Amino acid sequence: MSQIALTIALPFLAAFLLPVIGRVYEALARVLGPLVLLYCLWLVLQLWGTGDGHPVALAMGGFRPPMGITLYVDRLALLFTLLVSLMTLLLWPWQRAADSRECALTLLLAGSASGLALSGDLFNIYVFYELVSVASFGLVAVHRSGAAFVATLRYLVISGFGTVLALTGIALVYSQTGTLNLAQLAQLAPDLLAGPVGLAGFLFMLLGFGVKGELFPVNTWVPEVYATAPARASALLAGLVSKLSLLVVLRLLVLLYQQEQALQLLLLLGVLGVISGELAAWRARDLKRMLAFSSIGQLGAMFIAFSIPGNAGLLAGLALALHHLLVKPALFLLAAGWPGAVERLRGLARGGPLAAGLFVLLALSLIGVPPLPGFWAKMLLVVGLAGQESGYLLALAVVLGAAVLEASYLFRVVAQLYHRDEEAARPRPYLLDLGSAALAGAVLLSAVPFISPLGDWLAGTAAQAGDREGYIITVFPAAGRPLYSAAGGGKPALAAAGPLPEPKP
Amino acid sequence: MTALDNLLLLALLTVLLLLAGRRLSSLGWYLTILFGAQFAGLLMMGALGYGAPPVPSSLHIGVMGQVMQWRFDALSWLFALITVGAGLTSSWYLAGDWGRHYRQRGGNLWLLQLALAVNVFSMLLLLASGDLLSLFIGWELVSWSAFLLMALNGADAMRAALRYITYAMAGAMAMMAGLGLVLHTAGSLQYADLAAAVPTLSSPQLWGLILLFGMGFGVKMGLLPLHLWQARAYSETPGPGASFLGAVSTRMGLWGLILVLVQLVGLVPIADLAIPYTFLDARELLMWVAALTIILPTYTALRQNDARMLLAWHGIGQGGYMLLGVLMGDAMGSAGGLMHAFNYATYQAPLFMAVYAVRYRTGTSDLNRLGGLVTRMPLSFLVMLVGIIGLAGLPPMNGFVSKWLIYRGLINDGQPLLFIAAVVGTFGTILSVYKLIHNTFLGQLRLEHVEVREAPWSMTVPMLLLSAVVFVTGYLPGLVLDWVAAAQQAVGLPVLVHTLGGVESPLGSLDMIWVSSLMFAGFGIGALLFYAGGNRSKAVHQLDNYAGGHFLSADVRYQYSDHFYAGLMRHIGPLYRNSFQWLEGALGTTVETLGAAMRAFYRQHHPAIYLLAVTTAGLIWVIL
Amino acid sequence: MRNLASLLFAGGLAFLLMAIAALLPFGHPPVLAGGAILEQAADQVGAANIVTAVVLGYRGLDTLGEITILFAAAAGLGLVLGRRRAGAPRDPDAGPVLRTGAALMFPLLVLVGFHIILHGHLTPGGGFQGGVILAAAFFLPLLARPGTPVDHPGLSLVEGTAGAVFIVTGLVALLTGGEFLQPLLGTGTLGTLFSAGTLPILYLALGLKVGAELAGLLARLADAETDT
Amino acid sequence: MSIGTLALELLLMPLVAFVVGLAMVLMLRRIGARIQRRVGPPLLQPLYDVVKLYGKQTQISHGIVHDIGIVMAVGGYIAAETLLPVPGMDGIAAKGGLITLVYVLMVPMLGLALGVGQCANPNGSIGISRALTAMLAYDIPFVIVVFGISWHYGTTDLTRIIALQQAAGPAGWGAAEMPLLAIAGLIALHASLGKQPFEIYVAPAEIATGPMVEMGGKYLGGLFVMQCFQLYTASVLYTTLFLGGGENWILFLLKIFAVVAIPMTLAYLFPRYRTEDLVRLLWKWPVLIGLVGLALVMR
Amino acid sequence: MMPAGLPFLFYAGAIGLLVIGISGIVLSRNLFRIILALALAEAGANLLLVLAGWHWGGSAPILGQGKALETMVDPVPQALVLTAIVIGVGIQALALALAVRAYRAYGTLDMRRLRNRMNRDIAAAAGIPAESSRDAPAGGRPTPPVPAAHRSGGGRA
Repeated sequence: MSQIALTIALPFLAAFLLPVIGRVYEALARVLGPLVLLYCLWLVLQLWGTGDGHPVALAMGGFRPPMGITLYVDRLALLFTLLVSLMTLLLWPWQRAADSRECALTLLLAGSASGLALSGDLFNIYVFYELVSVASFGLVAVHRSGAAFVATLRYLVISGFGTVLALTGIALVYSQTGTLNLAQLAQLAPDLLAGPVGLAGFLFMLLGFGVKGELFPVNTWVPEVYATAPARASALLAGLVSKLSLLVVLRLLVLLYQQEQALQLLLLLGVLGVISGELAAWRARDLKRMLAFSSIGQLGAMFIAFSIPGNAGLLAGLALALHHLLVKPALFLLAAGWPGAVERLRGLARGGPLAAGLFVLLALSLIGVPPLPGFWAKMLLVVGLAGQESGYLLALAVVLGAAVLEASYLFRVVAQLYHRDEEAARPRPYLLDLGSAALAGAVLLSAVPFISPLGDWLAGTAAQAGDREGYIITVFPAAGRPLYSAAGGGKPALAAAGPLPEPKP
Repeated sequence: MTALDNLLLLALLTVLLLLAGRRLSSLGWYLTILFGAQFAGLLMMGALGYGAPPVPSSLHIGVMGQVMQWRFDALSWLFALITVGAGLTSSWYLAGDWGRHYRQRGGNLWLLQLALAVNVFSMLLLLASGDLLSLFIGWELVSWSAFLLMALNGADAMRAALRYITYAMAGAMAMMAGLGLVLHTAGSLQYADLAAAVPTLSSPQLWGLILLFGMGFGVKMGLLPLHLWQARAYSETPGPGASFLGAVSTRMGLWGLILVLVQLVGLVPIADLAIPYTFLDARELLMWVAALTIILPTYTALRQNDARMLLAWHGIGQGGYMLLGVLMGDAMGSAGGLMHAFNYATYQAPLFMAVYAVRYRTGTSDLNRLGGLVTRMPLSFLVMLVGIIGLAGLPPMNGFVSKWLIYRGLINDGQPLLFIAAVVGTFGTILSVYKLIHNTFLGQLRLEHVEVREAPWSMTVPMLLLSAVVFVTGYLPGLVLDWVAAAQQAVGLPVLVHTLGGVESPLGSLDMIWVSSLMFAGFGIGALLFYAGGNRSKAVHQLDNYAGGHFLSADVRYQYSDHFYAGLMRHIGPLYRNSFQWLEGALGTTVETLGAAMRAFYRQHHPAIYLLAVTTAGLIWVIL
Repeated sequence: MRNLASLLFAGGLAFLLMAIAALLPFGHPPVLAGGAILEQAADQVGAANIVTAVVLGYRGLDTLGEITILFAAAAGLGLVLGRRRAGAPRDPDAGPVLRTGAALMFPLLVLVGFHIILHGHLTPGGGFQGGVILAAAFFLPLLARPGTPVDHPGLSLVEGTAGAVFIVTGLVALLTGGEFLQPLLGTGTLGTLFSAGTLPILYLALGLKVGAELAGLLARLADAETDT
Repeated sequence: MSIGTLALELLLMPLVAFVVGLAMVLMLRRIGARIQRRVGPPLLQPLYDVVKLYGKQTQISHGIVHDIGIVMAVGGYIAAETLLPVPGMDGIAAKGGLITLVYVLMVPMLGLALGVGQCANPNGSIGISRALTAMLAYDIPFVIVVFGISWHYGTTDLTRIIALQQAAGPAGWGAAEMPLLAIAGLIALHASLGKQPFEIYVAPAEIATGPMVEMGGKYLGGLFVMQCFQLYTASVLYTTLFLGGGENWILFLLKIFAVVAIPMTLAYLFPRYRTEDLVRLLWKWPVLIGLVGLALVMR
Repeated sequence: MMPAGLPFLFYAGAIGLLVIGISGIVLSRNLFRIILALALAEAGANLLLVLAGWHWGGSAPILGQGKALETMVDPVPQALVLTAIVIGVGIQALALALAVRAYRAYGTLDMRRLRNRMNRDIAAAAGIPAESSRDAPAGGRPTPPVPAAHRSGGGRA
């Protein structure tokens, strides 16, 4: 199981060596990235097969948990590592494979995303998160147009702001607890992090780590970046990276902040995200920004889901996230070959029937039309929300209203695509993007008959991810016993957090 | 394999055949035959008579901790009969010349046929649903396949369909919230569990249930504030599609309302929900909604100048009768409501077909551009005549019987205002259907229509067939009332005691056999009187008119069609305020404005200030 | 108006942060992980400078991430700035004082840089600090003679290999049955140069990489500055 | 009841209606003449008129629908008469009832509309549009009355309504128990006859714009017969609903003639209403009175 | 023994830096200043992180100099800050590069102008007619004559 670290290390190694190899064997450099990702994919699949489904904690560098960095491998983390390899492979920038820097950045994104999925250490999460940021800055600016630079800059400033906030939050948490290990933090949280300090830390970390997750209000970069970035980069960001940000928030919530105020905060921001995103999307006049705004709305729904206490919310959020992860990239890829403005999509279905059909399929699933998977995800959310108190009911109304708006604007696009009265526009040829999108569509369709087992499996995953005790016991296997910090030489850590030796002036 | 499995498989097979057989030359006839087979299958299932247990499907799917299952009871069967019948006649209608013509004008006939088959399949699936989850899935399938049918016909149709889909989504989402509510309160989505949980519901929960499901199904039905999409969407659907949708699609909403409000929740708990500060309870509120749904769309129809729009608006209005009848909850009223659903389908479909036959021959359905076609298209005229008599609810057609039951129910129930509303709706219907038939078939034949011929047999036969059904079930309403009674029994309503000719009751009986027979006897005597004197008249040209003080000459054709009810309109014209249009527009504008505001938020040249504000506000909240 | 609101918010933020800070156990830090590390670092890692032990040992993965970020920044910078146009004008060389000074300082800076890198596990300092000095050493001539072409391929070779060495060292540990990034070669004698196992090697790789990376960044930015 | 007697009744009832209707037409003409200080027509004039009209040669132009319209107009009334119980003869009244009767009475209207519509004369169509508008106007107060009656007697069966009234004696007549509804019903029924002052749609004085514009010969004869039936039907219906029906033929005839004659005498005094005025009038007073009456009934 | 206000002062320094940086980000319109303000705010956050491990009378965590383990400060925040600083450097370098390119593309560092130009470019790329702005002539009216002094995109860069 410790080989899972390879999914971080190997892409990094490949990225480092890519410029060097590129000078010697150009052909090798072109395929190195995909090969490495393929290997990672194979590795994860193999680990999946050999693992018994129980979570495993890995001590990086061989140092025991509270001191060293822990990687926590449960089903969810493994799933995300798998998805990282898979998605980066699918969204590999083939057209621009000649540019070793872009390939290197994509590899770095893959490695750091895996790290983000696996990490069990607060600061380590921060580091990988920043790495994802920096790699994505480069990737979204590759078109080298003025608009792309400005959009990336706006993204960078927001992201930098978020970095500062996250760092402040981590500083607060560390000042309060003296540890960064999530499991240990989980043990200490009920005592130390329930107060204003802890909550302030949560607020800062949420805003900081929410930037990639398109959390309101740290999402103002989204529309311009997706409008100017290459489709594959947009797809990666909207599809994959945003979900990793969600994963971080999920871990924080489950392990550190299972309290009402934190959940309410998340609920509020999620609702605002849904409202603002969907309304803005309704007004959007070009397809890419429409997709970007709708992505904000959908991620808002996931934050709402996570704000539901208990495993029902986790399950709903995960289902929504996985569905979005499949659908949104495909939509961005489809949009890549089309002209931007919605009015100019007129009659495209005749030139590219497959693309138009795929768009309809994906849109239907996104809206939540049964029996497509999107429906079941939305259903889980509705079921989760309906069982809650008044604020959640409001959120339910918002989510459902948003679906109406979604249907309205997505099908405005469909109406343009199938417009028959004038001469048809033709899409650019873009077989590769279309193929990837078609693959997503096929996966979506083939998931329909297996919804029931998929749902059960996902419920198990969510239950595992939501199992705080399990996390602690996995990292500190002294089953059920209070944690012994090495510092105290057998003294309980909880006590160590109490009165300390009188400081000497 | 139960009978239901066979039926659903057959419907699925129809869809698959269409998918596969795009290149088949006479696909339309195959489709018709397959619909015929479905119809036959349905009739064989007809053992679902009074008191028979539901026919289950052997298909069960467990998902998300819920078991989805399918079954047919007598109510489903009745609606399925309407569905498949409408599908059968519609596909027959398009199988021959109409389809060829449609394809020549650039329409995608295959897609239309596919859409029909998909619609029928999804409706059967919906009607067969055995729990709320399969109900919702079926419902969404029906909604979206209807969208497919509506969106086929070019840009206007697409615009109307988009409007539809926005409404339909709103309804579906309301229903989804309803599902959440049910799952939360009853713990399961099974019908039985919901029915069992109803007595334990608090009154806000019950209100929520009624309003959410009412809105969900009401959208499809075109219940009042949610009706705006319907007329335009239906009238833009290609011919047979329009007759199919007009006949049955809207009725799925009625079926859903019957299922949830009557069968599962029950009318008694609904009637116990008083609205504070009024005399009304929830049931009466719904009844008033139904009554308004009768009146306003009917009188909107009166103003339409396109035959398709006129019929489509009537479709909305007639739905109000059905709901009104069912909500009465007594034997007569509910039987009337259920029977009206059947009757309505039998005359609305041929009416649309007749209009499309006229369109097929003349190229227009604008009521100001037609006239005098009775001499050219007598069969279509006959069909329309039978249809409008049915639609107006006059004897001897079947529409009268169901309306009579509804009126009777309202009198028994002691609802004078609702009764008046219902009758006022009928008068509006009479006025507007006369305008329809007058402007289309009566009056002066336009110069450009002199060469028009009767529609081809492939179109007239299904029309005539349906007209015959209208007449026969009007003459022998007991045939339909048998099915209706079984459906009443299936949903737990009091069962109407009926005879072959109608109803026998001390409250007032109706025997259509006698009434119709005597009417025809009367006509016979009238004809005898009329023709007995021998024919001492000579035929002159139609335009050889008596002119009075006005100048009327044969070379200037002059058909009185526009602003047909000028005197009435001078009186009620100011009442047409388009309030609902305004409401819809206002809602749209609000969303636009909010959307613009949100765009502005995302277009900030420097968004960090919001971040700062949120951070500070969040900290305040955290500390306090 | 906007500025006023911003200032008000900022003031509020400062006040609230102070309020939060007042709740922190200042001066009595709950050293949970840190305490454990202080006690066991000498045995487990063998580096006298415990911060180095943390940077390269306990939190090696962070450090890997960190140099990768620098690498990513450099790659992103390269992508953004693009290649320099051939024949773009360059600034003229600086005066003789600066040129001579740069030539004098260069070996000194390199020496100091390597010293700081190699003694990172013993005394304050380390790969980052030394790497920055190395970068300064290479940047100085560039300031003096802007016309000198920068050897970007060479820099990227150093970058790549140094990064690869760091990872491969970690992978060797993984392949020999340990965990990723586990220190090898024993701890040695505390306080001597050849102690703390692979730590000095890692620090050397780190220093070279940081140096090359920063030098490359600066050179590229300097290039961009003149290329108008 | 044997089939034979029933068949006889069904034959006799329209016949009686026709004869009485003719007499009513005569009476109306006489009243009109008296008010206008004329002598008025002789006794058999209406019959002469019918025979004359049927015997005339006419131009026939407008196809079979034109004919069918007249047939439907006359035939509908013939059928309606069998639904109206008269002393000694119930016909099929028990199988139809009040609501059915009201709707059967719309069939002649529809037939007339079809026949006139087909004649391709726009003036005729204008007349029909006015006639249908008028129908909408007078039928709204009338259905209020219908509801009140049905609610009060708990049935729509006319024979039972008559039986209930006769059992209670004159004090139990509908007019005594529901005076407001009786007034409203009288106005509505009167308006339905298309006589002064509601004759705008018939427009007898300026025949150029009205349903009759293309009617001559036996078409007009048919309409004349229809008018006889119409007068008879309205008066009998009103008598049945409010005046206890006919205890015997003498009283019955007295009542129905009174129902036509008294309001007609008053109505001759009023000028003619335009269509929209007619609508306004009928939607205001009779509806108001009817609703108040209804409220009293349902109290 | 500890002056009561002293920790307050420490924190005031860190938080002050942080808030000054954030205010700078919010208030400036010039891109370069925003990037500098970002660096400042990061410094504040780093200082806050370092303060987390500090205690009275602490010494540097370097063994072999005869200091007791108990007096040594927590080494972890120091390592963290080292990492955070390097991360900040990387981000700033990238930001500067982007700013250079943006300036070269649009000739300004003013955030508002940059935003406007970017939106116009995005709209043009998508094929949407430029959305109405204060700068564009309304409707089809001819543009009023603009004095030469104002025409050349003037104002501050």
